[in-house]
Amino acid sequence: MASSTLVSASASVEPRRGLWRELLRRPAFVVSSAVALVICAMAAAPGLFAGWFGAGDPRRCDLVNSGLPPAPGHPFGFDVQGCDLYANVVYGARSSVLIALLVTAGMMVIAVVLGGLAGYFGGWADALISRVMDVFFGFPSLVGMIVILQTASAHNELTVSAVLILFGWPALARVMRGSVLAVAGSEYVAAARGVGSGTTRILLRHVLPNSFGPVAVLTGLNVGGVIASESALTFLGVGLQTPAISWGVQLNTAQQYFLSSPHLLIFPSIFLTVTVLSFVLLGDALRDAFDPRLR
Amino acid sequence: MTDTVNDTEMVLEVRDLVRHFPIRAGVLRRTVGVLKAVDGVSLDLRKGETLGIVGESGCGKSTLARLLTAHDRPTSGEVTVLGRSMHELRGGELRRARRHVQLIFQDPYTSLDPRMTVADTVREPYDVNPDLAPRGDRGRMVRELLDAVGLNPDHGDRYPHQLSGGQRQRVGIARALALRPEVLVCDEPVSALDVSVQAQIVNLLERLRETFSLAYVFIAHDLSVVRHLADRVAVMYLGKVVEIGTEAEVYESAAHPYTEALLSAAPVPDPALRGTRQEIVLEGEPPSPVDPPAGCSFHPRCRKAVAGCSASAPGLDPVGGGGHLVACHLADRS
Amino acid sequence: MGRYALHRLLMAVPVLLGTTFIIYLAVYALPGDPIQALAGPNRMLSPSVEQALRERFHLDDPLIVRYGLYLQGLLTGDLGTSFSGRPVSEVIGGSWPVTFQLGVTAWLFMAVLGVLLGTVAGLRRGKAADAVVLGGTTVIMGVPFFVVAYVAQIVVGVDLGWLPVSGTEAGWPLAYILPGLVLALYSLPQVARLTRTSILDNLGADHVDTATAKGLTRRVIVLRHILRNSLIPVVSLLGVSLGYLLSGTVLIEGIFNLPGLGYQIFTAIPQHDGPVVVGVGTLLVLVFLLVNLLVDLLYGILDPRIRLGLG
Amino acid sequence: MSSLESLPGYDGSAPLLSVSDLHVRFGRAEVVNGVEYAVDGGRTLAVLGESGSGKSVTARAIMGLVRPPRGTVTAGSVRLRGVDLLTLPEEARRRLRATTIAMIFQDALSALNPVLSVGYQIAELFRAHRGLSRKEAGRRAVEVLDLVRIPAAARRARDYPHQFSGGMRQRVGIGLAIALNPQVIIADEPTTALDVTVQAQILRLLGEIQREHGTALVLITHDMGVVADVADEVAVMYAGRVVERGGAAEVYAGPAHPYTKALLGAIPRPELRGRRLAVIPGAPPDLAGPGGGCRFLPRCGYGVEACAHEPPAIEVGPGRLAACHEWKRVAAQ
Amino acid sequence: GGSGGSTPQAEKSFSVGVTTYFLSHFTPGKSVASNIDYALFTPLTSVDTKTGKAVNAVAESIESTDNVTWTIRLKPGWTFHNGEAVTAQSFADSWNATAYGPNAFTNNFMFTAIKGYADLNPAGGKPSKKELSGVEVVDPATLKVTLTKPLSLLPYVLAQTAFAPMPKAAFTDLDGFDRKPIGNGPYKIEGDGLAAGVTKVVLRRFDQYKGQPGNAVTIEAKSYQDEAAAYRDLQAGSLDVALVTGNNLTDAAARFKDRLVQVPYPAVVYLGFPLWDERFADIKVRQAFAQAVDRETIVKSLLRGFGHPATGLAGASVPGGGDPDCATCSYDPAKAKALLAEAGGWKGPLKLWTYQDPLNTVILEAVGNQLRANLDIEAVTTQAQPVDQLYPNMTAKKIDGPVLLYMGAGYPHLYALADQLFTKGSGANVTGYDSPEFASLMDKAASASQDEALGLTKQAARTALDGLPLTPLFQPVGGLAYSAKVSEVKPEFLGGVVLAAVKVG
Ligand SMILES: Nc1ncnc2c1ncn2[C@@H]1O[C@H](COP(=O)(O)OP(=O)(O)OP(=O)(O)O)[C@@H](O)[C@H]1O
Ligand SMILES: Nc1ncnc2c1ncn2[C@@H]1O[C@H](COP(=O)(O)OP(=O)(O)OP(=O)(O)O)[C@@H](O)[C@H]1O
Ligand SMILES: [Mg+2]
Ligand SMILES: [Mg+2]
Ligand code: NI
Repeated sequence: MASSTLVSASASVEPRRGLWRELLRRPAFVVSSAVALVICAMAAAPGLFAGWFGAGDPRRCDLVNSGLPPAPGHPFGFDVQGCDLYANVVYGARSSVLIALLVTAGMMVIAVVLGGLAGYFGGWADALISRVMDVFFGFPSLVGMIVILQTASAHNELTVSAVLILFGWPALARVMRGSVLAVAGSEYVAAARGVGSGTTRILLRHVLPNSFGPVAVLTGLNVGGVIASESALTFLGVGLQTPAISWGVQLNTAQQYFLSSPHLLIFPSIFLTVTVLSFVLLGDALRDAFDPRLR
Repeated sequence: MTDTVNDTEMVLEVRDLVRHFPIRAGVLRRTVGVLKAVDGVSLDLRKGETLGIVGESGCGKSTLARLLTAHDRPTSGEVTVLGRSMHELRGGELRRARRHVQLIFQDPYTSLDPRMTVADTVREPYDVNPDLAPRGDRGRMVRELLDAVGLNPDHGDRYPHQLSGGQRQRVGIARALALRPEVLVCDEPVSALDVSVQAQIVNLLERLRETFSLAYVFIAHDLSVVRHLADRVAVMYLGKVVEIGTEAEVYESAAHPYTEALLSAAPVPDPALRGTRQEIVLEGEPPSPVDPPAGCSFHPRCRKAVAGCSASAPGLDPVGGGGHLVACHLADRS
Repeated sequence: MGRYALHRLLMAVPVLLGTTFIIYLAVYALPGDPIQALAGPNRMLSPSVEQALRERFHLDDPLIVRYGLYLQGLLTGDLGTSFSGRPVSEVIGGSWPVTFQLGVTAWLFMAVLGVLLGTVAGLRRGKAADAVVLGGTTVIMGVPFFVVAYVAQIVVGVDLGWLPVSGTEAGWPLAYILPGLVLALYSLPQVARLTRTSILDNLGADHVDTATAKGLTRRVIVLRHILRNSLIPVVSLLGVSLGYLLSGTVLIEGIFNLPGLGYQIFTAIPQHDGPVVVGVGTLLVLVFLLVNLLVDLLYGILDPRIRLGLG
Repeated sequence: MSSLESLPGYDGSAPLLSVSDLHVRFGRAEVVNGVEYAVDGGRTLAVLGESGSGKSVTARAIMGLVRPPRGTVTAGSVRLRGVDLLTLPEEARRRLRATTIAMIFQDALSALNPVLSVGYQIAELFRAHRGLSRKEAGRRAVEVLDLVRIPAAARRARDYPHQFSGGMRQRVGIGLAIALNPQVIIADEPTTALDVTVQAQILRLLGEIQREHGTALVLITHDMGVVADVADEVAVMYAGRVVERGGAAEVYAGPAHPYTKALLGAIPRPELRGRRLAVIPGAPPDLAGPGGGCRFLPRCGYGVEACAHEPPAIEVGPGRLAACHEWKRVAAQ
Repeated sequence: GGSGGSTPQAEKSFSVGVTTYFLSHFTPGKSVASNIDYALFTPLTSVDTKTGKAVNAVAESIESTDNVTWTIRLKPGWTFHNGEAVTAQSFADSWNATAYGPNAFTNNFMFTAIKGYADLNPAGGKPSKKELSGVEVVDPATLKVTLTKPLSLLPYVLAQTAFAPMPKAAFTDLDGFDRKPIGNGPYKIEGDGLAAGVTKVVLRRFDQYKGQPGNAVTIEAKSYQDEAAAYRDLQAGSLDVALVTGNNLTDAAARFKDRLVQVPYPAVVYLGFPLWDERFADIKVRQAFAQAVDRETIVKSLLRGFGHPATGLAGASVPGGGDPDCATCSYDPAKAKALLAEAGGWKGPLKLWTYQDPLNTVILEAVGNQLRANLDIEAVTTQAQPVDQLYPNMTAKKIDGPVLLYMGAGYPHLYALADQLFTKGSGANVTGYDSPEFASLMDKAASASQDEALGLTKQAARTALDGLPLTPLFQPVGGLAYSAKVSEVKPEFLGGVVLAAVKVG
């Protein structure tokens, strides 16, 4: 009955391209993934990058240089401990990126599972999950994080990630639930059921791929927030602590020395911003590439 | 299990099928009313036969289609497919029984998974019913199916958005055919398509009927399409069948005032006949299925209605000889 | 609608009770010694005082007993006594006006700025303004907001001297502009982006074409037919964002020296001051639930398709 | 009646609406490729053609709804009594919308703003074009709803679109179009979403309005039955062009373009029962592909060498045009 | 700048920033000896900011022959802000209230030296008595105090606000008094005092004050969550006096120039060794650690000069401090390395501890870096714990590495620091140091005359430092910065500005 004005009746159809070729065709993807790759490489093997300007060891410090601005051989200057800031920022990628990835992955898994269950099965599962989400939404998450991290015996990447996941998943799960709800009611899911597909198959083959887009984009956007939160936790005294090297710790220390040594704030911030931007763009590009309609 | 079915056997029997949707409201989500989407429908369908179902929007056609294909459970009544009562089945049994009745959806745009290629979509029935086709044969069988519905093998690699509406509808049909069903329930399969494509699909359905000796339940509100395909036609109004009979009985000697109005309102594609038609324009809006009028539910809009029409609901009784049944007090039951 | 509201309020009761218990449990589970926390780093307590304090606050009783006593007090309207000796009701009474004003200010900023930026970006899709909004919001998301807070204090407050740096003395709105703005930045990117997407969706909607075909002026079309419809999803985000916002007060009130609920709870945690943490925490959850109830009711008004209580 | 007379190019004797050589482009696709049609007061022109042939885009281009980035009108003219709408300043054009030329959209539910009451949406017209007060406009809106036979109009004016049935929504849509008594109404598939009994109601209503006000009606549809029922003239579109034009009766009786012929053959008729319907083989052309030549050629049974050149509109009878080199052969069979 | 906005132009007034901690309780028994407390209360004695000596305030005379039994005579004519006379009973009432265990006044521990304390604070059960037997009101102007053992420094002890008097009115509503006290100091509280949600307290000059009267008529004490916040308000001009700490000192030095008063704190930042840990059992190891830290550079580079590298337990501002008492406080990396090698080298990781505090963590990291570099210990980690975890952990001997801590002197005497840090059983003796030699020297000092006591205390401190349970790192220095509106900004002993002395205009 309803007929769309967007009927595509095009006769010639471009051949089905490989996902990879498809991705490489997008400048946004190429640039953002290249940057993300460099950052991940930096996180994986900081030693390769840290030595570019001569001072490669982030822990070779001379207190005499404490907080000094950029100097030859030290393009970013020195941190408060008199260590080479460039090497520290490079090494800082490790914890920050690790946390960002862990949290992103963890949040996504929980959100996809719980949001998916709530959206697909509805009923009491939905009621229960939704109430739990309510509590997490309403409860000041920073307070919760502080309490939990104070209880935790160690403050390392794992505990910090775990806490960020614990308080971060509801936002994603809510989005997931919404899009699963839409997909679950769609006719192609009914059709799949009609040919005898079981619940598992429907969830994995139809519901998940079709409801994942909004979550992917949101996740990309979240990466920045995660690194920022890591730093906020440090600021509140429950995150990673010196001598752990992370951008969050660096920003927190820098903030106290902002008046006398602004470069301490500026350089990690630049790295952070570039990382965030690249992940946001990557999320968008991946969503588009995985959607055959947008190819 | 289908081996024993012979040509005249019933493939589908529907008895007093009722589907009420509860309307909930208030703090306790109490049921404050029911929406009688399907309200006591009985039908049967023989092998190779096509039953057309017509009726205006909202009269319960899609709900009926969903009940027939076990996409929904009836409030009461039963649907029997090849002698087995569908709503008593559960789990794996239900899934296997479902094979025999397949649904073709109205909207070819929303009934295909946008992220699956045509071949994957058509192949899915085999993947979930591995006993139907050995793994190695599936590719071939998919190609055959695509061929049967008039798609090139290279269409198999396409995604739905790369297909025209008619092509998509063919994919939907191929998917439904994959399980070799006895009955195809077509819920307005051509309403979203334009005439030239509609003709292609109608022809395809006809051809498939011949090759696979399928039985169709063909739902539409385009009377001419139904007439073209159907052996028998049921007219629905507000959740009930008000008239049922062979194509000729219904179209040539309609006995229900609603059927008459419906037939007269259908435009005839011939300017020469303009003005010659006795058009009965129904006044007023279709009543709500939540609160249907008392007695004959059509009486408020019926130009023939008499006092008795609002008092009692007419039964679906024969007019003339044979299987021509009408639910109207005023029908000539000679 | 009234019945619906009542229903939602009733449902909030178990959520709130659950919240009090969870917080109570969490505070109970905090490692470290509350008495030591009370004494501070350089101060000593005599054993007798320690003992007296433990008795007074039932610190040696098992969790269930303490929670039971707390609930018992709650029934008689007693929120308990903070470790500092002040009744929790007084602590809350003194701090909520601050948080309320801060929250309202931040919420206004978030809503107005977010919607404004999102609208501009949406209407100028693909143009420079769009890129600036998208890029800017991304950067904001990545920069920890205590950093923004300090920079804002130093630049706007100290160097430019436009606004008070901290404290509540200047009163509303002056004292709350800077912290409110910084707090708003937390959720602003989401609001702006959602608005933008929503505007884009509506720009292409058929009813906008109808409005154009009706010969309405661009201004009327944008305001009445695009913006109004686009705001519907944004409104529910604004409700949810309140949660983040209240959470953010924990940081912002500390930095801007605002003696609000967030600050109270923040200082109460290291003190193991259970009654304060539970009282304030539960209050924040309650506020969140209430505001979201309001938002949902508003949603029903904005979008007539959603009829609450029937759906 | 309004300001049309005062606009440049006004010519009282020119057809009420005439479209000539209209070209519209969406990205690489030349979606409308030289459409020509005209209609005069009191007449009904039915625009026929399969899905995607450019019927709606043409209509939207006439209303000025095709604008970058969502497509561009690259050439042609749309004249109302000689006034070219496409070269008119936007403000002047806006004033003509709804007052002189109005449109009814296909999908009434999505064409109405879901969050505003229908009364408000109609009243807006009076406020924007007649400068009436909110209250007075509201009163007039109720009158309009009454006119399109909405029962209990005063009460229903406060309702929202989703609270109406499909037929009533479409009537509201018609109300929007006729509220200011325009001289031309373009109805884009106003009944496709409705079932036959409601369709009959709507068409009857449109007919009445047209008779009363002498309005020119452009009725876009692909329902051959509807065309046969109401149209004075028809224009058959294929792939962005009008391939055949003429009086409805003549075209139906003797189609001169193979596409029209095929279309008429595809209609299920009682006498065709049990037989295969005539189908048009193949798929519609890719509008983004290279042009040149007759676009129907790949699906046409009458193809000759000449078809490699785009056929001009050939006068095939009084007031009848067909864009086919082989029209004689087509008409003869 | 200036904050006089709310008070009439004519009135001399200024505003001062304090941390919220200063505005938590005003009852003497719970007070924290802040400058606000000193503005509200005047105890029997006070410490002369120039000489560091205890001088009489409300007391006319404080005398003792044996340093055990003391006779204190009061000056006549002193009254509380409500007009009630300050008598011996006012002191006795206040002291009894604080010493009474069930009241749970935090300053209770300061009264252990007074006879009868044990009766008011039994190990279990309810106390049998409510009054200290060692405090006798002889007549309204005479108080007799008996101690459990000799303490010649009692006048210093009595200078703390914990020993300030309380009027009769206080005892009808102790809670109300805690928020809006009726003191006997140069300033009285105006308005509601510490009402809920207040962020400032207004002090008004008490015109019947018998001591040195304050200069400003009103003082606004604004509370801040930390000194940095107060400093920003000072920069912005909405505050007249604020304490400046940490990294802001550098900025303050440049910005306020001569309007920044440097304040040496009577405190020491030290690295304590876990004597229970066998890796630190060898004194050579501790000596190696002590000499591997470059105190000069830490102070000069990290602290930007705001501190004094430690040469002994206390700095020059504390009576008895400032001498090079600490043999191992000099930086000598070569010797350190040699000492460690002698002791058998270091095996495994090294963990350094401190409590959560931004400055502490930075300093600890610097110390860690130096230990790593100078002692070739590869795996050096640091951990900052909240106070309420760190101290119990230390008591439970669960800390497995040196701890960076801060210790302030309760009253202006080296004795206070030495006593707190090294006496067995003291709450602040976290290293587990226990030396009979030290104890006997301290006992001698306590019973000797004030002049002799100084020398004996020094000797005791040197003994303790030779044993090296901890090594002092530096004496912190803070700053008082002030607007051009005020002058005569002077620090009192604990570092806060002497409010009464500040001159407006
Ligand atoms: N899941 C449901 N819950 C509540 N009501 C429903 C549901 N599905 C259908 N209905 C209602 O049942 C009635 C019959 O709907 P149905 O879709 O079967 O009509 P239809 O004849 O297929 O109409 P159309 O021609 O418009 O497709 C309608 O009033 C519809 O609103
Ligand atoms: N906004 C758009 N962007 C891109 N292409 C468009 C757009 N709108 C229409 N088209 C294309 O223009 C062509 C003509 O579309 P149009 O809507 O005019 O067809 P139609 O004849 O009205 O079809 P229908 O009968 O389905 O309404 C189609 O190929 C369609 O895909
Ligand atoms: Mg239907
Ligand atoms: Mg169209
Ligand atoms: Ni409910």
